Amino acid sequence: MTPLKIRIRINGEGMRVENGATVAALLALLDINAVGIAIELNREIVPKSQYLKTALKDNDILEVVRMAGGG
Amino acid sequence: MTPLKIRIRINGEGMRVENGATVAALLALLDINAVGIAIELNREIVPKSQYLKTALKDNDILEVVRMAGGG
Amino acid sequence: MTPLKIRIRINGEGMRVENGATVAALLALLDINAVGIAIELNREIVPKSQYLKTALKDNDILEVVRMAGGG
Amino acid sequence: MTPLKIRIRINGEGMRVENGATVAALLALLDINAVGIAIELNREIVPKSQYLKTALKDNDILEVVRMAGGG
Amino acid sequence: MEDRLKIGKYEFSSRLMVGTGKYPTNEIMKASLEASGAEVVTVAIRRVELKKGGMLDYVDAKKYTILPNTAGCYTADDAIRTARLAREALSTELIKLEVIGDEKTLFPDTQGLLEAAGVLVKEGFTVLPYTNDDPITAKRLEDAGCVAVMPLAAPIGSGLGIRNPHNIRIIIEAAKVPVIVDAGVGTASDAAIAMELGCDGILMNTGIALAKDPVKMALAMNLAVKAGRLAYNSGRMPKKMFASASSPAWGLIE
Amino acid sequence: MEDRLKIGKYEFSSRLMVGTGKYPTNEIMKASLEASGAEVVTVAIRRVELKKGGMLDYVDAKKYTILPNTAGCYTADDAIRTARLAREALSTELIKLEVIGDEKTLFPDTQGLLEAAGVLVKEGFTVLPYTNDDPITAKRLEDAGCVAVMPLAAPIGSGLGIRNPHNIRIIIEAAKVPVIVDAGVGTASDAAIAMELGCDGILMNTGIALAKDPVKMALAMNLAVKAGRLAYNSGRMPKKMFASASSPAWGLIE
Amino acid sequence: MEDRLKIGKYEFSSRLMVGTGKYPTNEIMKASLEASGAEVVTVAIRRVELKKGGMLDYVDAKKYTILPNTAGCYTADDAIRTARLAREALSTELIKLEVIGDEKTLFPDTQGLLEAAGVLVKEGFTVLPYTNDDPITAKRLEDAGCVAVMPLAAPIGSGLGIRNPHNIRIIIEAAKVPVIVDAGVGTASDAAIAMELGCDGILMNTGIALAKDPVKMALAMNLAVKAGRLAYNSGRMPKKMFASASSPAWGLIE
Amino acid sequence: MEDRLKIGKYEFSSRLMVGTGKYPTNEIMKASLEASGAEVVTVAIRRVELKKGGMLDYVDAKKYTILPNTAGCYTADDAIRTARLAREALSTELIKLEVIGDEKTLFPDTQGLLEAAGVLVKEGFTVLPYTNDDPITAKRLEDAGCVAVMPLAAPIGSGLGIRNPHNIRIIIEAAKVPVIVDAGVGTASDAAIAMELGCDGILMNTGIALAKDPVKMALAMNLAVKAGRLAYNSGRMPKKMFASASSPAWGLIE
Repeated sequence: MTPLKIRIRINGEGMRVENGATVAALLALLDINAVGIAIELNREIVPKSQYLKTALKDNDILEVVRMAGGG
Repeated sequence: MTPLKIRIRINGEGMRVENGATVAALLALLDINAVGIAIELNREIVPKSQYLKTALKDNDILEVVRMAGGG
Repeated sequence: MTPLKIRIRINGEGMRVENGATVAALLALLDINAVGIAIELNREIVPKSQYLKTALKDNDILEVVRMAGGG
Repeated sequence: MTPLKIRIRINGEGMRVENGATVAALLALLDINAVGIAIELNREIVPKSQYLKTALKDNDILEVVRMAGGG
Repeated sequence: MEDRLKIGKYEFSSRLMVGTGKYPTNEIMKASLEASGAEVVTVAIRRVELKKGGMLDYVDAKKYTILPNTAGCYTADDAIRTARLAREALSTELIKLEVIGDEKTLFPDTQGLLEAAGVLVKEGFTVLPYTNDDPITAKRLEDAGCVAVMPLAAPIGSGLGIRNPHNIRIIIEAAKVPVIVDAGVGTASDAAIAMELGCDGILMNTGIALAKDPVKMALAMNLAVKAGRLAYNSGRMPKKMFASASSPAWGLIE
Repeated sequence: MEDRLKIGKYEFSSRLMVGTGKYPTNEIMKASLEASGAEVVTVAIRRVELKKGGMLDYVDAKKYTILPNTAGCYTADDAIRTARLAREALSTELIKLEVIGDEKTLFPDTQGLLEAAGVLVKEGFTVLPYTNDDPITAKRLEDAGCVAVMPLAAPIGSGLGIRNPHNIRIIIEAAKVPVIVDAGVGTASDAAIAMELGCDGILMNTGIALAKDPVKMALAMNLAVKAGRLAYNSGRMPKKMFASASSPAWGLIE
Repeated sequence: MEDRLKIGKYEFSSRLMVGTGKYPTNEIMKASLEASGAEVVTVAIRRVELKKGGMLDYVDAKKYTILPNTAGCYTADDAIRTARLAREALSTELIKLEVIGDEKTLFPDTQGLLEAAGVLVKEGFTVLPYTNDDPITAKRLEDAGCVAVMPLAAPIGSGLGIRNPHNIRIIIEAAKVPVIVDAGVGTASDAAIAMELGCDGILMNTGIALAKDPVKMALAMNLAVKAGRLAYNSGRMPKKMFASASSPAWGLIE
Repeated sequence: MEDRLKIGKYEFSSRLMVGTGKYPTNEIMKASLEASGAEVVTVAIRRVELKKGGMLDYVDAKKYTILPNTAGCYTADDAIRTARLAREALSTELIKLEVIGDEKTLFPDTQGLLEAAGVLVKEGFTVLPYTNDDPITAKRLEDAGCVAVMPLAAPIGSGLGIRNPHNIRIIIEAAKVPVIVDAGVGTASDAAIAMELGCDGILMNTGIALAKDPVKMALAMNLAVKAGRLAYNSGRMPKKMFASASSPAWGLIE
């Protein structure tokens, strides 16, 4: 039986999302604007064109980054 | 008997001029523009207003200076 | 009438001594060893040979110095 | 048939020596004192104890070094 | 003015690049960038904070060439990963490559740096490596395909100025790519000295951001970089042990 | 900009004063003065040459404040005499007072200098004395009524930059009149360093005139003086022995 | 005196190590070694010349600890091979490891150096690596098992003194093994400065060998190393911006 | 050793002179003088305190040449008076002449100094004047009959070392009497640098007395002065921008 929720880690924090939720859905959920960000899913970069197509699986690890002040 | 010519030194060089010649006459003779110069006559400055009135005497020593490039 | 005591200043401090006391007597009084010192009496140096012969007068000013640590 | 002479290189220079000559014999031939030297035979160091036992072969390459002034 | 800075396929009028960290406020940062005259602006790559807004709006990506860095990376792997994320996030193949060796000095780990530079150049990045002032490493980075080398003047954030002008000069003489002094510039004269040595440009952050008046210091740096470059190009007078009069020796009164 | 230089009753926007000696040509001099942004220009006083024309036309007395000097004078008397001639010739009570002690160093004879300064101040001159970097002499000159003190950075024409920043700093701390570094500035960073120490201005000649490209160097000096002043006013970051990251320590990927 | 230098299992009274190259004659070298007070003497490893005698007799192996170097090696492999030959020739496991990066600077190739150090330490060598003044590399060398680190003061044979005291100081603070400054010391004060920074010793060659009078300079270096070490141990007075009288403020005549 | 210091009619083996102020205890002072190797020892002249014993016993007048100073005098008159008292008290015509200009810097008042020097020389004193690093003043002092000139390295008690080696060098080149650096030497390398510049000797006090371990520092200074002098006499190697191998270029394995 497929679980309703899966566990993922995003930027070091644990989270539960709908099974089968896409990257795009996750961003929407977290209110993260896709402009200017990059996403690593299990150490592989997910191109922006794949956000809608990439479904999350249990234990996925994501890094979502953007620029910050720095020198 | 008054001599016709007197001996003066100007800027280190000896010269003979008419007896009774004024500073103004000397400048004219030497084609020196009075603008921007200063004249010392026997170590005393001659103001510009006195050029016409100051007669030279035998053995007078003059320094005539103007500005030059310098730092 | 000659006073019994006179007032002197030594090294900035006021003092009373016998009228006619010599420099030598003063040193003895103050227990100052004459070796290695120099004495100015009213701005004039008193040679060591004159300590016994130099009598103090009222209002005399003395400086008695010796060496001290310095660089 | 075994050749009488073989070709070796020592310190960059070509040389012919008796076939079967030992390292020790070579040093003697070149008048090189074994004290303070080290020998590489075909990139392997030959311990001093092996000088008498190590026979040279055709095309052997030797480096014989010692200390020199340096900083 | 024709004395432009060429880095890889890029070309700039300004020889000053500035960072975006440590400013008292984003408004002061924005005004400082403006005053500095910089065309290249460095940024770090960090996790999106799940709540607050970023500084993105304060750095106008249309106005500036954004140069992301890999600050905070202590291994070649982390630096490579960060560079790839930066490329994806900012749509630029430019990367200021940092592989840090030590928390106290923030000096580069040159081995890791060379390794990461090799990988990233092969992946098509335009690599500007933050390195130490070792001429051998600088040459190896150039040989690895970096478009510039960026030796440090002094530790990041130290403001000590060029600690070893001799090495920087040796790097410049040997380099065929631009040499950009990165890190350690604390005041305007430090910048002028770097440019007079023959550096092609300077990258700085703390020197501006931590001045009491960052905007004023940004302008000072802007002018100092230009002054130093002009002085370098104008061919300074030779130094002399003794004096030489600037007023004439002739014509003195007697 | 309100950060103006006040010397006696005079006031200037530019903190750079330049000399007019040793330029390759008068045209280059003119262009260099222009590029320098200077408002005060120094000149020497020399005998009229009974033949050739002077440089007068090249220095526009309407544009610049002319500051005659007493260069070449080795005694207080000669300097005083030259100052009086300068006043008469140029209708200015401004005088850059030099009493030279020695041909090799062109260092001032501070005794003669103090003597001449005292006399000239009493005669109503506005005296700007060229002095060495001795704080005691600087103070005496101020006490004598000089409107500024002008310590040397290094020997005239040497281009060695500030040999003793420590003394210059002590002079600045004690002075109630402007401190103008005079002589020895060789390149732009020298000028920036002087201004960052807190000098009120710089007077130079050879550093510009003997550069390979004087006009370009004049512009470099113009910018460097401004950069140094701005840096001084902006309050530089503190120096640190070790590093301090300019990119955030938080938000690193793992 | 108990302030001895410990390097691995070795222990020395003298903190000065000297090279044996470039002396005018072998006799002068011998006298210079004597005057220097050195206990450790470096030598190169070179091919036996098939004719002339060597300098072996001039360096008394009973008197000095011989430290062979791998000078002239541009790869880790060559350095390793030379180290092995040195061990065989001189019956010592001591090796001054040099892997040179570049002919012009003779700066080390730190990658090759780290590689060779790792191999040689495993083979039982007591490795003293000649390195640059990069604190990260110094730490890696220590971690690799080197018994000391030997950062350069300046290029070999340049005589420029410590170009970057700041980095040397950082290396010293972080090191748990002795730090020996190697290369670039040109005169006695350079040596004193190095020791006052806290270096454990100094290795030099050209500074002595190319002085006009090498024996006298050897003695100068001997004394300077001791002076610098004593000064370091004695805890110097704090620096002050202003004066502080050494004679009493009291007891002045009036 | 023949390299002796000649000052007027005096001659010394040691080139280090030391003061006697500011030591933690008289015993430490005594041991420090011993360790320094000094033959000349400076003392101040102060009022006899009507109670406590002096330090006289600690400075053995048979062992040392006592050089009294006029420290604390702010006018020529006070200095002259103090010199006369010193002569009377200590039976010496030697005087270290100080006329102080300012409490904060303790820099000399060179006008007062020249005046006092003139008077004292005429009275038969052997005058060693404490002066600033102005070459003109140094020459005037020599012309006035001083047997040596003693320019300061830095403010008395500051420990900053030679602030302006350029001026000290100019003084040395022009002087026909010994040049003794007086004041400002803080550590051993400062002393070595002064001697390498060509100074004939050094006078110091605070550098030793305020070290944590004065006796050790006194020995350091003793050795450093010797090291610097030897280095000066031995003719240092020329400085080079690039490297020059100390090991042979020939004989490398292949």
